[in-house]
Amino acid sequence: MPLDIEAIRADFPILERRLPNGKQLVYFDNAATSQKPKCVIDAMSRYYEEYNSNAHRSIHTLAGEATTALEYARERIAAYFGTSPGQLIYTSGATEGINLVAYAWARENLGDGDVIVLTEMEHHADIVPWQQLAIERGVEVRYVPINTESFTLDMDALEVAVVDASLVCVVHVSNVLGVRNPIEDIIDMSHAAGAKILLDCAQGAPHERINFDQLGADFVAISAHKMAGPTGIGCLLVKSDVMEQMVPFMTGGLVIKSVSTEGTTFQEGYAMFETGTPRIAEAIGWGAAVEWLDQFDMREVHEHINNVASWTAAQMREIPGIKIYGEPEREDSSGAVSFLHESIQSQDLALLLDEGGFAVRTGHHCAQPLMDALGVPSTNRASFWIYNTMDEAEAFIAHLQHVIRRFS
Amino acid sequence: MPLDIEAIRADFPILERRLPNGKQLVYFDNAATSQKPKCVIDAMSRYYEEYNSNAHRSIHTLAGEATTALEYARERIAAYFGTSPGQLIYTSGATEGINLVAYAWARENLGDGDVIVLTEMEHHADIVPWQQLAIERGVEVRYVPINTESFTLDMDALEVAVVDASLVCVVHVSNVLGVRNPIEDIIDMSHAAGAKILLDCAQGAPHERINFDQLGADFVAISAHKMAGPTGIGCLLVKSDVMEQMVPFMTGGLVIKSVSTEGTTFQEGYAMFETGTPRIAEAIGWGAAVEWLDQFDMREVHEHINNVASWTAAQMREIPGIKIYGEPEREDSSGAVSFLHESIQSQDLALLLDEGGFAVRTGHHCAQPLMDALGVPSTNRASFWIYNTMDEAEAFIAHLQHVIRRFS
Amino acid sequence: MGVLRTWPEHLDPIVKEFSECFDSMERYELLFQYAKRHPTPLLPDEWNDENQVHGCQSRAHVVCLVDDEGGFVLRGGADAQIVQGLMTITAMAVNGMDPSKVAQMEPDYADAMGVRSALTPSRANGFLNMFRRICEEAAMLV
Amino acid sequence: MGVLRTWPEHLDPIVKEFSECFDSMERYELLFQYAKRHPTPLLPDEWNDENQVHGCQSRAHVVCLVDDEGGFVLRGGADAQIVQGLMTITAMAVNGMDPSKVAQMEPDYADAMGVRSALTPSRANGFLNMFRRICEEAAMLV
Ligand SMILES: Cc1ncc(COP(=O)(O)O)c(C=O)c1O
Ligand SMILES: Cc1ncc(COP(=O)(O)O)c(C=O)c1O
Repeated sequence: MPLDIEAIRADFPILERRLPNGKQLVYFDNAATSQKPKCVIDAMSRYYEEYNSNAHRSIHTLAGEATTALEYARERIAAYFGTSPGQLIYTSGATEGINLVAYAWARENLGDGDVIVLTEMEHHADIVPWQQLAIERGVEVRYVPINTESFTLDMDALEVAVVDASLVCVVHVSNVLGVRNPIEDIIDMSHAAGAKILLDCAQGAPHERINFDQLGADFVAISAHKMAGPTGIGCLLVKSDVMEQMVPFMTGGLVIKSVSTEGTTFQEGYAMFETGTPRIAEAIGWGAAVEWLDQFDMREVHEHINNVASWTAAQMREIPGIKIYGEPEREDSSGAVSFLHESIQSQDLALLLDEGGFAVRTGHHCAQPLMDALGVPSTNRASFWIYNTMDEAEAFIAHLQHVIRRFS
Repeated sequence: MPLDIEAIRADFPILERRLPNGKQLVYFDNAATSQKPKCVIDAMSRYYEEYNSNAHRSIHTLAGEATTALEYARERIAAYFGTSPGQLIYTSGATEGINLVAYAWARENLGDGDVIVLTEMEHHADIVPWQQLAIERGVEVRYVPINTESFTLDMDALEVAVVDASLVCVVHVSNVLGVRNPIEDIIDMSHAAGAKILLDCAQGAPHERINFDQLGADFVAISAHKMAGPTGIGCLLVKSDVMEQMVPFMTGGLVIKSVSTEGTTFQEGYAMFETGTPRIAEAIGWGAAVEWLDQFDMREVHEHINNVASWTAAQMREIPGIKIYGEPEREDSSGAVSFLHESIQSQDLALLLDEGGFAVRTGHHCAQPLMDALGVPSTNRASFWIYNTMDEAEAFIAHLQHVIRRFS
Repeated sequence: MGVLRTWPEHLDPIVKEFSECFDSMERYELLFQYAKRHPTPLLPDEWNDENQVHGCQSRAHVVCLVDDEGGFVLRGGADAQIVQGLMTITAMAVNGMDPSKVAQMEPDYADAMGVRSALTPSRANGFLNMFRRICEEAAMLV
Repeated sequence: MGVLRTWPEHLDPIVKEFSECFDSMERYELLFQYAKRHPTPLLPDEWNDENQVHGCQSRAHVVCLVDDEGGFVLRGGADAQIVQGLMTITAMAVNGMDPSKVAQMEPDYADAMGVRSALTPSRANGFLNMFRRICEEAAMLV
């Protein structure tokens, strides 16, 4: 059964939105954050209106309902990612997930002489924590270059770089290029070299089903807000043997078994890493989001997004003066189309597109080393998701052509 | 104009709630988390339904609206706490706020020979991070005892303890005892000793107006969810000269000015400490919460809560076998009534109260050192807030008497 | 009380007694009474860390063993009367049983008694944690 | 265009020209045209870090000085044409003014032109950051 995009759109109240200038919103900034279906928004409101209560702490009815909903969400989310609830540590997003690896695992297990391998296409979230660790602990950080013709990782260079590495950190899908890296091979190569591997799946999780247990990566960082979930929550998935190597990071209530003035004994497993009042509404909202996503075959979703993105990219390549960074037409590309016009500066272009109702992202996309590699300070980026349509793409191309005619 | 409690109650949809057994909910677990007025729930839904977009990053209309709402929330919240937006660092709650002080300030500025002064009535959130620091950096942690007759801090002992301290960490209002500590004096004493002072205002902020600039504390940690705001957000307020002594903690997008493979230059001020996609909906929700609270005179709110709590405590003291931990009748007590019955174990009592619709908290309240000082493993705690009424308190006392008659 | 019931027949009168209670308050009252009648209570020196059931807000301890005839014996103690009452009834159910059968029991009698909903794990009061521990220990005694 | 206007009279025709545009696209077109007519453009070696306006997504630079007659001079350059167009109009407004008056200007002409709403600081395109920087530098030149 093919996806019924109109039915899907009907789940998203915001897609009805008209901008102050009267233009219908066309939301092509999905790699920055996705929109949320009504069921997700309602699940959170319902929590606050019917059973809001601090979880895990009290034994009254409301606390029971909140705790049950919270645990159910954990189970749903972990199952969605093909793993068990014990492997999932809630964070505020992918960024905090990566920082958690840096603080709770790497600071304890790496030091002078250890090598961390990154790639030039990492998001700042997967660069800066490692640079900080390098300063503090003397680890060496190595960058695998990209091939600026194919916009893919230089896999030969990666193969060399991982040989003596202790940790390999790779983005699953580039937020700028839409390129999907061959993570399965990279996991194998890293493990063969005896290195742990962290995947930044902030962009991958909204586009394909991640089966954590099958994949075999040691750490996977994910943000809810890019996959129909709310802001303020995400998770780090951790293999159980690796979780045992982790030490407490942020501490306080819940992470402890007992506290006295003499000292503290900690919980085991994920519970050691989730302190303070849980992100209750957020977890419930994310749980509703994966439940919503679960009704679809993500391969069909990917195909739909890829179709819209490929068509758009192909049209853009016909427009003189437009250069595309990435290969959105590749079958495994994820629906991000980064581009520049030779004479209309990216920020001007973004404002002119916005006048037509088209929301695209402009800037360095928190990937300055990649921008340096591409030799540009910024790009415009249209990024598509499940609810975007070919009609929207056509309207976009028409408006883009109009803008270029008028302003270049 | 006295508070119109019925009008206030009408703002909270959950207060209409009936439990599965048909009983009307009476929510006395406010120190764990408060309920949320409709305007807060709606502000978040409206964000997701009308202008959800990643803030600070794009320049399209929705991103502009989201960023404006986010910045407006920061201004409102900072103003509510009597300070400027630059002094406010968003965190996921008070716990993360205190951890931020431990990681970004204390780890950089304290070491062997430094003394951190805590009190026996701290919440685990204000104990465990310091015990961890003691293990890692060799600082000494000192506990100021409480007087178990008056349930107040031993101020003489505190005066001695702070003399050679580098940091003093004190809970503003105890979550177990409802006792308000003389924070103004403690700030003066700490500063006179040359120590920095951190206040854990998780419980204080819902009960009195905090004027950060006037107060003069160096750090103040607050959770939104205990003061009508959503889960998943809170803040750390930091004096500007102290903020300059802080180093980056969690890093990634937004906290940086620029990143290259050579290294990173960071933002200045609060922006150095807020990485990753912001808690956008949460900030907007909290902003709506302080706006809602701002219509009241918090002294009147305090008086109302104190009246209900005092009356309840006074009634309970008349019930044979009940012992109260704290002095809820004191004018500055905050509406938490901790108690135990001599023969009905606390968890049994909580379940029996729940049968009547009364939600109270049971356990060690994440304050085991305080429990040790009180010589009990746990207490029952009824905690009141702005929407609780004398009628609810009367019904509670009646049900408590009934339970005790039937089960002791 | 459909076909899928795992509790032994001799528990039926107790299950009936509970299910006929007027409301939860009455059921709690009954549990308080059962709490005093544990057939194989914990010995004083068995209130130790090793026997403690984790994840309970109240303190609960269990000791599982097999008697001379190969029958299961559950000794238990809890400071909360409601948990202790459930332990009593659980002991009444499983004492003398074959450990392999105990390992496969479900807490369905608590549902039938009408008390389970008040005792979900999220209510943190430990009945289910206790029950799970008993099944695990029984499995090891097979 | 009420009484509270801080821009000099000689800017009125430009304000009028913009306010009479059919829509924002037309206003942007006009800004692109003004971008090419900066009266006192930035010198090539002034495109340096020191002169950069922070908080802009585009690169924008300003140099503020006082000429021999004590009149304010704004040299500016931006890679984005919309920002550059606004710089041009700002320079047309302030060049020759007394620095003390420049320090007190408001970006009200942008409102009157009908472009401000598209250029709030949250849109991160730097017009207001640029404007604030100019006022600050003018204050220092008084
Ligand atoms: C006194 C006190 N400090 C800190 C906290 C921790 O707050 P949160 O769980 O919101 O981080 C609490 C909440 O339980 C508290 O009562
Ligand atoms: C590839 C990648 N990694 C990490 C992040 C950071 O995610 P978050 O801001 O949700 O923590 C993003 C989001 O912008 C991203 O695209």
